[in-house]
Amino acid sequence: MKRRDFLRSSTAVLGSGIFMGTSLPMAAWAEDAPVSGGTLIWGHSETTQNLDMHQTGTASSGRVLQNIHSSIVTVDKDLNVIPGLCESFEVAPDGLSYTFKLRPNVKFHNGATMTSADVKYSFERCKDPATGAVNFEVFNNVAAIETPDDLTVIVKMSAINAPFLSRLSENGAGVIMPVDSGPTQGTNPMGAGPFKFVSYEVGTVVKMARHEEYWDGPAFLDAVEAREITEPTTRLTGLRTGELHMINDIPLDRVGELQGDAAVQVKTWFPLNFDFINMNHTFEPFQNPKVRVAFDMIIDKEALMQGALWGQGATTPSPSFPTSAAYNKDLKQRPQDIEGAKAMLAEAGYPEGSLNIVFKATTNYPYHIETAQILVEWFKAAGVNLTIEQLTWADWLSQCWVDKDYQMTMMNFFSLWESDFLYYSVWNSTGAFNYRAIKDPVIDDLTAKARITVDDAARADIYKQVQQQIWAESHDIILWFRNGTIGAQPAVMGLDTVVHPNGSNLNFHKVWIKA
Amino acid sequence: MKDIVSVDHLRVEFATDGGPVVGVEDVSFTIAPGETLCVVGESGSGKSVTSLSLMRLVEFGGGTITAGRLNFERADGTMLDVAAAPAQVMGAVRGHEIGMIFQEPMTALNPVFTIERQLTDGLILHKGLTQEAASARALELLQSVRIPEPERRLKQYPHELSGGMRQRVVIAMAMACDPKLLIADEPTTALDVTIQAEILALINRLKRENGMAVLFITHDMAVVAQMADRVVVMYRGRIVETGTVNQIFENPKEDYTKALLAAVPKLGEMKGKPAPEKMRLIGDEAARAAAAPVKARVPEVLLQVKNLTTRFPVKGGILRRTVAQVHAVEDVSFTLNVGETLALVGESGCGKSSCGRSILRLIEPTSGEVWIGGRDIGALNRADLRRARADMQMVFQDPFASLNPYRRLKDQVAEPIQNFGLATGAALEALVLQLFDRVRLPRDFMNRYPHELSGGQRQRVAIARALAVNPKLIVADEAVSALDVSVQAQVLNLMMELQEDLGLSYLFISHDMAVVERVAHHVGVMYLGRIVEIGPRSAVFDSPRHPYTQSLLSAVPIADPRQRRFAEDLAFKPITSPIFPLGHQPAPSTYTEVTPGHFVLSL
Amino acid sequence: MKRFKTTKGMIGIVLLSLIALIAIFGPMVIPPDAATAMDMRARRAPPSLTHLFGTDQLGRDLLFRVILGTRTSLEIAVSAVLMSVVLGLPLGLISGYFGRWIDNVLMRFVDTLLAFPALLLALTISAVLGPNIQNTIIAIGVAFTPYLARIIRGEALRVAQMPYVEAARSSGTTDAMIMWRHVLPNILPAVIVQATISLAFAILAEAGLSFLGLGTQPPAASWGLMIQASRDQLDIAPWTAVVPGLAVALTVLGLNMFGDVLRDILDPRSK
Amino acid sequence: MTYVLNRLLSVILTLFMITLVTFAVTNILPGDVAMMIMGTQSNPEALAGLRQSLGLNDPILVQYARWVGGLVSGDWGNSLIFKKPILELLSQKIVASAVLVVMSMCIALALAIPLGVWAAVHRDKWQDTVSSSSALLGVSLPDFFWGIVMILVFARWLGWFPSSGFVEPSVDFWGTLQHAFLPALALGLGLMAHLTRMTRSTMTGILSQEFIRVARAKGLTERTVIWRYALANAIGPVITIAGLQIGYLFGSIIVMESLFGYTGMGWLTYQALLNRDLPLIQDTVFVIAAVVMLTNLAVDLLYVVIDPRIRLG
Repeated sequence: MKRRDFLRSSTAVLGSGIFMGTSLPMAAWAEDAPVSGGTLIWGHSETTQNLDMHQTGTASSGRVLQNIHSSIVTVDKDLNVIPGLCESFEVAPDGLSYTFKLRPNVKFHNGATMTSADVKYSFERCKDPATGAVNFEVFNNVAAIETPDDLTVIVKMSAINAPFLSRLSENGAGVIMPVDSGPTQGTNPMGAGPFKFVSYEVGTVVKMARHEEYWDGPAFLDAVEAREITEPTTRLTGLRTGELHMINDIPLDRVGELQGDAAVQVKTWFPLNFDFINMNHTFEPFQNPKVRVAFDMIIDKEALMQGALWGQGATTPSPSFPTSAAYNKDLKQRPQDIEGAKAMLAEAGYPEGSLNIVFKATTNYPYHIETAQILVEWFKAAGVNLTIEQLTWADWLSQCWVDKDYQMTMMNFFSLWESDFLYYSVWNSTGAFNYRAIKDPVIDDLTAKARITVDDAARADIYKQVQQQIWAESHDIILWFRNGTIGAQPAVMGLDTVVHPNGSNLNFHKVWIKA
Repeated sequence: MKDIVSVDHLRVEFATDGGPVVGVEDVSFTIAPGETLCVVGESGSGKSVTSLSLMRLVEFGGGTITAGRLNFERADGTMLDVAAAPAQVMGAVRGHEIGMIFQEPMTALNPVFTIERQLTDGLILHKGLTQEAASARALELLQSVRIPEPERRLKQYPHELSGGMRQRVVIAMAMACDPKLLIADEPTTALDVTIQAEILALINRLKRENGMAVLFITHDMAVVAQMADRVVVMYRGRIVETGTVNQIFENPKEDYTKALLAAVPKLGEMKGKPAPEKMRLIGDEAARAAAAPVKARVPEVLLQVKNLTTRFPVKGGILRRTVAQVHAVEDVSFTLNVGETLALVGESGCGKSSCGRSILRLIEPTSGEVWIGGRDIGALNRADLRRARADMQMVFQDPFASLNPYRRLKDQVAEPIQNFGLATGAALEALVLQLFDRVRLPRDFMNRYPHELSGGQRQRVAIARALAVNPKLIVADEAVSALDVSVQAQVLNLMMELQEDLGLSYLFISHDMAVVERVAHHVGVMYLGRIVEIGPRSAVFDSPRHPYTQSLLSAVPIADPRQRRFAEDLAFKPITSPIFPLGHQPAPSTYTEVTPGHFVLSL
Repeated sequence: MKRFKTTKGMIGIVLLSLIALIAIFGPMVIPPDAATAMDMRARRAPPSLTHLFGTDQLGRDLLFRVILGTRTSLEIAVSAVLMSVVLGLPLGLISGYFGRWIDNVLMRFVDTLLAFPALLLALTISAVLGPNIQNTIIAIGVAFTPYLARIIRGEALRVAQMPYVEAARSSGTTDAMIMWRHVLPNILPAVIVQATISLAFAILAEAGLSFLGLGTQPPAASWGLMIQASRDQLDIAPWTAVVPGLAVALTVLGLNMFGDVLRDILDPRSK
Repeated sequence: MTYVLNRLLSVILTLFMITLVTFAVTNILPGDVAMMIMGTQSNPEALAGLRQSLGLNDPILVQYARWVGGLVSGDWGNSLIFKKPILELLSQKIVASAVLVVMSMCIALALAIPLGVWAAVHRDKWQDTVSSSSALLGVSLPDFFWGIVMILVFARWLGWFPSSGFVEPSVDFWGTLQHAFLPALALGLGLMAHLTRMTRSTMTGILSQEFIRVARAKGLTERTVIWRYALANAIGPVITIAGLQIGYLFGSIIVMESLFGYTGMGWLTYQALLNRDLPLIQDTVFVIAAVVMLTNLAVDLLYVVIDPRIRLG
């Protein structure tokens, strides 16, 4: 259950993962021609919960179900929305209707051919609150879904919803299920993806077999077995003993060790998510920007990243996706200056030894605990007494996220969010994810202005200003982007195709095993 | 005739926390074939160590034979020095050529194996019999020890048999391979008197029929008198005196033997004496005064028990409802006068202890009245009862268990005084001091803990504790049963002396007829919860009327080798169960007065 | 045999005194902050002259951490066990002494606690009361209570049957006084032996709880927390487990040996 | 028979109390499953919707009544995170745990009995100390430590057993046993200490009894005396104590099953707890409590079979 990332959400612009590197035992593998056959045994780091793609919010389930379902639209490596199960899509000039032309002869796992009725069914099922779909609000503005013919779907909106397409490309909302398959999706998920669902033993294994009639050509692998092994040491052992072909989420402290091991290949990519330190703005000392800036100055981000992530990441002053236009390249993180911080704290009325802060960190992310421990030492040097409270994931969610009952904490989010969604929901005073209770009129104005700014370059500029403001006021302390990791046997091929552009999902369509 | 056993200067040491301790030293004796040698002594005399050495079982108790020879004539006529024999040879001798029976029939059999298995495994091992042949022989053995329904017994487990039957099985086991020597280590000590008589008779018969030699270990001079051909008297690990049974009993040479014999009450020796008499103690200052009879005072009723009935529920069923009742005390009535002793006698399970406890309301009687000094104890509420307890105290059987091991003696003696707020501080201290003097315990014992005292000393503490609140009545429940004879005599004398001085009344509960004859003014014989016969001691002992009293008296061994009673097989009527279904209404006890004051339960 | 027992007891006493000394004076003797100071160039360094017991994943010296952890671990274990004794003693004593329906009611209650997963209890306590040392003590103490209550009940039941209890009752001693003067002293040795065993389990229980975030909060050190932290690095840095593990093992061994001696000391019979 | 019914009644009573306590405790726990499903994507509106669709908004008493009513009528509800009928989940997982628990108990007994007997025979000698010290070592480090050591030694270095996972016994029983072995061994080591201690003290008591002397007096060899006569008597009490450890084992499997990816009741309970899947927590806790108590009952009955004294009493 550790390191659960919640990818579901919302958004739009999807960026391609930047592959940091693959350590390979053999240089020539890429030249081999793919062969068909074999069962890939994957040591999955998390437990698959609900098999219903609409109802599932966790990255863990999505990572598996991604192989069973196909989405109506998806993203390419440059994070452009591209057709998936549709051949083309078109947005009306008024932005109030979307027309999808479906691919002909797309076969579901049950042999049926996909029609517009299936699309209408899937969208409506997701929209219906009774379904309990986690992405239901994607369809909030959908007024009607029309199916003039078998291969045409027209979605009518009651109001403009610019990120609609981007959010459809998220795996939860855009997947197409056969008509009336809803009630059995939870036990027997069915879609038009490259692999058919075979069986699931709760907590043990999900078995999938190749879907021969996959619209994009059958996969190489006969089958994929996703064995659920949540304990990192155990998972690593399984890879080492050869019981597993592949594992995801190598513990960060072990990546270096595995990269030096000729018997396995290690793939890391960047970025998986970003981490930031949160200060509760309702907590009196943190209402003073000087205190927040001083706190930022106490932290040596690079050393912290080396310490907590074992170098498996890169520091950043901005949470925007590193290749996105909105990323403010002029911004630099404050260097560590403990004496300066002390002075600034004293100036703010908090002389040495007068600040006692509780830092709540969740055991769900062990590297958060390590981060906190390193922070304690620096803060001590700066005359701030930091004490750690470890919380289980459930407790963190209820205390920090929902009840805002904390002084200082840290969290991570996916890096791939569309800027509006990211900056509005996280930093706008009315944002849904503003669990720090930040109230900055500058940011409120900027994020509102961006929403009505049509020009992309101008919009990107506004977001750069938002980043500047976050940094200047030190509302949060943005730390770094963290890497994603995969380890595999040398015989596993096509690993560079396995990571979905969203950085979390794994797709085995083009993976093969060398004999 | 060649001796089958000759023990020569045996010395056994035990490794203890404080270094090696000598168990027995310089022990020599012989046993001739067909002879019964009794080794007699009080606790700690080394008699058991001697017998265990002969089997080399002493090693399992941490002992080592450090000197001496233990010659045993084997079946093939060769002499074996048991002290030096290798383990395998001992394995072949044990249970095969030497059989042994132990004291505790209740624990001597393995509770999870059938009787058959325990009887046959020795036969299979030593005689190489097949299972069938061994089973057949086992049946024969059970028949020879006269167990009723022997076929059924074979398939049973030990707990399904009574104590007497178990001891018969143990004897059968010991006899299985026709040993030339039978070692019996206190074989009847834990048994009721009638069963003891049966077992002693059985051993005598088997010895006669098989021509076995018997090494009989006991502390009971009366049993020695009944069983022995020759006697070895042991004291503190050494032999004091050896001789034929008649020599020992009629012409003892050593002082210790004389003292031992003097302390043993002989059944029938009080014939014609009107009042209890103190025990004879050799060489004791107090003993001289002891000759005087303990006279009762002017009759004045202290305790009156009317139709006392105590039943224990037997629970069962889903709702833990009472499904049956143990009729522990059934319609018992008697009176006890001031300054007198009433003895309740009977065998285990007859209800004598329950009767005593019911009177004190340590267990709640079902019905009946108990009047002490004009007060109905049964009608008192909790607080009043607690206050009334000052008048009635109890002395328990086991001096080891009746004192709290974690409290100083003076605190334990002082506790009743504190309970009733009779004295505090210096006055309390002085009172406790007096009590220690009264029971003739050295004053420096006050600060000691119970484990530092011997059994007799502890029982004195228990008596001091009972005396602390000046009670009128003391219920003495087997108060001297666990003590060695000489100590028993001292404690009995103390009790009688206190009675004389303080006018105490005793309800003396005992199974020992000889002791009762000595100390009681009146005797009640209990059987299945009822008093079957009650009256003045002389009347009950000299002319018993009830068949049960008669059989009980006939079973008591007499410490006189000239009055042997157990030559022939004996079979007494087994005691039936006192458990009755719910609602069972037994007939009231009605008595016939045969002579003035002597009542016999109407049959 | 005597000598053997005495030697064993002496070893136990020496071990425990040593551990107690470390617990009391250790934190004063070691340089301040030595146990939390990190050396990022020496992460997971094996034992060497600079770091006698090696370092952990953050380059902290394990010798200093294990010394600092001694006090925390013992504090937690001793307080938790004391708490379970304080709660379990009256429960078990009353249940065993009075028997009948009181016993029935109390033992059903204890059964309920026994069958109830300690983990759920710990999670609830940590979620509702917050993760800190006091609440860890409460969690462990409450979880241990039913076991202790059961053992005490058994002992009380045994002692309540003893003739000296009947003797006390027959001489007018009240139930409360009987329990205090006669039952309690006689069950105390068994309670103490059980408590010494429980101490070992309490030290380990803290390790389990730190997995859930309850227990000692880092960067403070406790043996349990250290063992817990070694979980993911056992194959590459075994010393991170061995060092605190050895500390627990020696304590348990010492307690066990001392337990026997203590029983003798308490028993007037052995004087 | 009445004895059995009696015990059964007290078991039912305790189970009822367990339902009360469990329900109370789980409802005190802050956070709920809706929050866990939504995670950091949750906002008040979405949470409210999900809670409604999960039926979390009913009054507490209604929920309790529905739960207990369901337990009795066989409708055990659905797991909110796995979206499966709980009864189905439980019936699968309980088999896995049963295999594990039985196996670890067997391993623990197989180690503890000889060690305990050895110590009892050589009481207060060096053998006794060796026995108790080695047993103590087992409890000086937590279960998970031994679990990881097992994985490293037997799976990684020796390669004798699979490092993790679980195979349905109905599919491959031998495979189930293989997968259960390492966690069972790790659990067994933890259990062993206590059982060794109890075996030692039970045997010490038995060896001092008269019938042992009688057996020796019959000329039986020491081996027969100890391993047949004495042990036959010790086995009942030792098994009873072992049975009482079932509760402790069900606590330990929570950690051990998660470590080995051996997905039984312990794992399921842990998932339920971490995800605040209240129906699943309540049902698993109830089942574990029931299993623990029924095993204790079964052990008592087994004791009756082993010990003839109780059989007819």
